[in-house]
Amino acid sequence: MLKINKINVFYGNLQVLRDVSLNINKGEVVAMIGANGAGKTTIIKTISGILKPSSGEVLFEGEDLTKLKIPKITGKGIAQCPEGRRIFPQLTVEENLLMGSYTRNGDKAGKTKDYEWVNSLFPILAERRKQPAVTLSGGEQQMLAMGRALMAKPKLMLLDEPSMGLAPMLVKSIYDIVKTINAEGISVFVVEQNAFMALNHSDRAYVLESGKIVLSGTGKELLDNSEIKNFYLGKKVES
Amino acid sequence: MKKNISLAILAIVLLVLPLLFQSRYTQHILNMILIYVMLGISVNLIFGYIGALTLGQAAFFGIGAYTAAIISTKLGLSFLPCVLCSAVMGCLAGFIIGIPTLRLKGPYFAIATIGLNNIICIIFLNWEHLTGGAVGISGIPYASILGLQFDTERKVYFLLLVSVFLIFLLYRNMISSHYGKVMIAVRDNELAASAMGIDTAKVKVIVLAISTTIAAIAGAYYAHITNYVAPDAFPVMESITFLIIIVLGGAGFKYGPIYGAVVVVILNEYLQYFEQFNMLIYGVLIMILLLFLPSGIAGIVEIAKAKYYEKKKIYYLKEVGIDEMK
Amino acid sequence: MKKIKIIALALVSAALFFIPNYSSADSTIKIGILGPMTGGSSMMGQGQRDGILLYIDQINKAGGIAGKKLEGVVMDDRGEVTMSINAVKKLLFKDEVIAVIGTPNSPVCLATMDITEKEKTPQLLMGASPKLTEKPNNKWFVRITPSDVIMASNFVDFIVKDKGLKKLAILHDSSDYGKGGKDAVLAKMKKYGLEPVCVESFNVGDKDFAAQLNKIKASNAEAIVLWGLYIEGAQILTQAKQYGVKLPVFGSSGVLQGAFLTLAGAAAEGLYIVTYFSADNPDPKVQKFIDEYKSKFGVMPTPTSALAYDCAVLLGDAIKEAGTNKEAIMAKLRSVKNKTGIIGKIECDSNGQLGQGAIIMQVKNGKTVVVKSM
Amino acid sequence: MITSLLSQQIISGIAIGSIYALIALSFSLTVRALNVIHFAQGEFFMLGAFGAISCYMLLGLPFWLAIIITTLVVAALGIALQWVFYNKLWKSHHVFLLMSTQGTAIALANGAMLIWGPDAWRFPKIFSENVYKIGGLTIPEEMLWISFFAILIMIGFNIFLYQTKYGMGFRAAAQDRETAQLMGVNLAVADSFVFGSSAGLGAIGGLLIAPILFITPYIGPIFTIKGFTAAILGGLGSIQGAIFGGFLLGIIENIVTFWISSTYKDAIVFLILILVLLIKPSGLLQKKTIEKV
Repeated sequence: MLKINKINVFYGNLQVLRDVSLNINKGEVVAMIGANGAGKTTIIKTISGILKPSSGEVLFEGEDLTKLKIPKITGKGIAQCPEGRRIFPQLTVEENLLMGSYTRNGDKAGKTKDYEWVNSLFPILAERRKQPAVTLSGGEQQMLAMGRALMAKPKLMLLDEPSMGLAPMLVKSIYDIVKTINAEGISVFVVEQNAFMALNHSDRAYVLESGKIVLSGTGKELLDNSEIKNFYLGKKVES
Repeated sequence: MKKNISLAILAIVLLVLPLLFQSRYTQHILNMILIYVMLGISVNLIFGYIGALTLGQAAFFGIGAYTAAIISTKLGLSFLPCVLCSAVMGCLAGFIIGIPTLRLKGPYFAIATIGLNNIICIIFLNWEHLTGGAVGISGIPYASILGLQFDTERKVYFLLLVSVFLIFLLYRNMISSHYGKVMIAVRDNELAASAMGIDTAKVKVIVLAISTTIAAIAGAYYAHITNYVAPDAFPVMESITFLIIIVLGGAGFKYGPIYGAVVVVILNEYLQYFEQFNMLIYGVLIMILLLFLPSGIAGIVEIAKAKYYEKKKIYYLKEVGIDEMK
Repeated sequence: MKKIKIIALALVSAALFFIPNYSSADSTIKIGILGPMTGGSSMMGQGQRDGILLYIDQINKAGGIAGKKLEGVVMDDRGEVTMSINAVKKLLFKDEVIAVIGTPNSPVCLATMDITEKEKTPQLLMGASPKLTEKPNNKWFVRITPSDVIMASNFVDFIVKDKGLKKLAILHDSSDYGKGGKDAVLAKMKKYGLEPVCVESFNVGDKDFAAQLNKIKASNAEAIVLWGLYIEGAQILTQAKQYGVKLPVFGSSGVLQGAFLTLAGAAAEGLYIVTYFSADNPDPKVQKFIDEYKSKFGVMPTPTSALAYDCAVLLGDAIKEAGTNKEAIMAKLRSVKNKTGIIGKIECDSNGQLGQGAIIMQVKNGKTVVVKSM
Repeated sequence: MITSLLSQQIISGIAIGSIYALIALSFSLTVRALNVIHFAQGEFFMLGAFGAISCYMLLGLPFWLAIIITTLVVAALGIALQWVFYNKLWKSHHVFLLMSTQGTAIALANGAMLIWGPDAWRFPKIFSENVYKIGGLTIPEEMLWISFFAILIMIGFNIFLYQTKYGMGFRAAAQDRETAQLMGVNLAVADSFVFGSSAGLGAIGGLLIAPILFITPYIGPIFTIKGFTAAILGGLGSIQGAIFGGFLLGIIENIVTFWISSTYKDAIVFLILILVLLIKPSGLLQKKTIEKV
């Protein structure tokens, strides 16, 4: 469904991604783990078109995304839940959700249906419908960001650090929701520092180090990998 | 060492410059450039190195000019005490105004300084028995030190040159010292700077006071060179001109004020060709220059320098990084 | 790094060498025209320039002065003090003009008159502030504009003696012009033993005068003396009508400028103006000037054009008689006696004041008629 | 007596305040969406008035057509400036944009001087010159019309911004450009909308006041400064705040002139402005919003 072919990405003169290739199949949950600064967010930004690779291609259902403008890419069915949530603070919760369906012209019935569905996934959002989003707590904001992405009726959802800054309990419920979303047939690409959570909940995973993919395999395989245990899981396994 | 040699060469070139230009008009233009260099330095300190966007520097320029004018015409004090009084007034004004207003962020500080500049101009205009009202104060004597009168353009040039040189040295040492790094830290990330234990409010106020002192000194020179001060020499438009100088020259670069003052003063002289078209051309030129000088002339010089040494490192891109001030 | 600095310096020096030079043949006599060609007072500056150019054109068509053509060098001071100092130095040092005419802004006059004095070049000032002629040591200027003192004293005479109005409210703008006028009016009123019932000011560029008008309305004044410029003047009259202030208004010369009569429309009806130039003055000399000006520039001359034209005539006459010696020209200008220009009586007094005339006019049916001529 | 004088000052203040409100409104648009103080706002105002003069007086078009043409032309000018000059400066420090708008202001004012001459123009009255007298108070009818239009425009903008999808998208873009883009908001269109509508709105303001005030090419800066003073008093970036601030500024000016000093009127207004900035930078009308760190 999504196939990334040997992309190289630069920030100015600094190369952030080197020959990164990966693919995500329909209905999969794919994780990417890596340390801070490894270039995880850069991959997300390259897929969504904010950054353009200097070489390589990003194919989504056979179409090269690198030549498209950002709003077009969103329209293709790729929704993003950016790092740090990036909700619109002064918009109400409801408006934030509606922002997600911005590119869906017409299809009023579908939008209403999705809105109901998102509200049933996150009942708290329905409760706070008329509040400005800035008044929400961190976990609620994460839910809002995910709900907003779902409103785009995506085929692929990009999740950037969903567990950042959240209590372990909340992280777990967030990943439960990822599972629910995936069960609806939506592919999920999740980028995480919290390797244990991500690997546990994904079908396959990649490990990124200094802009290069160093390992890949199924979630289970990687969880058992000794290097991964040492570098990424460390204490988290014990806890 | 190398720096000092180039500085010495610069000093020698500047010293012989008036001998090359016999025209007194050109000498006058050189003097105007030097005054604007002083003002550029003062704006560069507060805007280029602290990041506080000031649109009221002309107020301090005016305070300095009026102080010198009043003291020399009413009390009959000579030039140097006048400059000293102006500097003290400028410094005081900087402190009084800086302490409350520097808390304001971004455009809010800019707006407060616009308001301030207008208030000061209204005071100049209406405190008649002190400032002479709308017609200002005329008959300010020429600067004189130890009986030497600076009454021709060339003499004034040397007086200004020495003063600008001293101010420039002070400014150079300040920004290349540890304190300069502190200033840049405050500019680039105030939160991080205060986390590092820097009293950012104090740094900002002190730099503003230094900057207003320099502006006030420039004002004292202005009063003694033009022999006349009036409220309409110090409007907000003049503050904007200072900012244009520093933005075109390169904000946050050591030599920015020099490049900017040269370009803006000479540009305005060339434009005299065009009679009533000159301001239209001036406006359009500013817009175009800003497009092509994204980090000012100094930025281009830095990039050229980097290329010259074939050291195209990120280091330079960072230094050219007024973009990063955002 | 050194290399780049040297290149930069070389460029700067080159730029300095090529600073515009208005060189021309020696067979011309250059006259500096210093005035605001741009900015808020550009209407005055452009009128000034055209008035002088009209005279230069006429003289050159008649063969010039002693075989030499006159040439006007226009310099834009933008109405700013700092710019005007650059501009006048350029006129003196670069163009080496024989005399400078300008400018209508009093602060700019004050900023430049010391410089022309030092360079021993005659300057014909056009500002109205009494401050200009309070410089007894400066012998290198004359001022053409009848000063506010002349205007105000004639006006107050007219108001108090002819009209019998004693309770006056003064409304003036906060510029040098308005304040100079206010002081002159106050001084003259004192001679009659009068105090104004109300003194109010406004800023050039203000759009709303409701508060000042309401205050005047509440002050039991019998008449308003208005010292300001035409845009504000027209607005004040319009708003006075709206707020029902029905007092007679006595306006200064600055009020009757540009498109004033069109701007104020019916609100200007009955207004008295003290001035030195009016397009409706039946004097054939004035009408001839207006015709020539209109045929050359296609617009009506402004009072500033008339002043500038008179300046140019006086200067031309002085050059005709004294040649190109600046000192002799200055002596001629300072000894002008008994002349009549477009602006009425011209005679130099000991302070360098040239224009002495004043006319009081009234707006009737959208036109001005001369009521009294001094 | 005192109360009737006071109420007369307030009414006169509202009258001039309605004009300030219109400019403050166009100011607020650029500030709220792009965080840019647009120094040429007053010049758009001036161009609107001159456009009306050209279309209506010189070309003889009907007034409604003059309004449409002028508004569209000035809005197009605003968008053109954005595309040619401002878009590229977007990535640099905001001072570049600020200085660029200042260059625009200088160029527009002097360009207008070259086209329409330095003299003032008067536009024929389109509103009635009636003056209502209610209980000793004087209320000019034309000011009622301007207040009416200012409020109408405010309501129109509010409906657009808060009731339509595109309005929501533009508000989102004002808060987080990158994320709004991810949601599918076309930033180029959003920016053009802001620049175009703020210029066009300025032009409408100019058209409306052309019959009341006299227009010169150099009228812009005064309106710019009054406009942003009003915008800040009400809360920079808020649409209702702009209207409120405009009326408030008019009232403050009149009361200060009447009871304190006409000489120091502007100084006192600026002092109030600075105090508002220091004490309540979000403006007198706005609730304090939590700042995003």
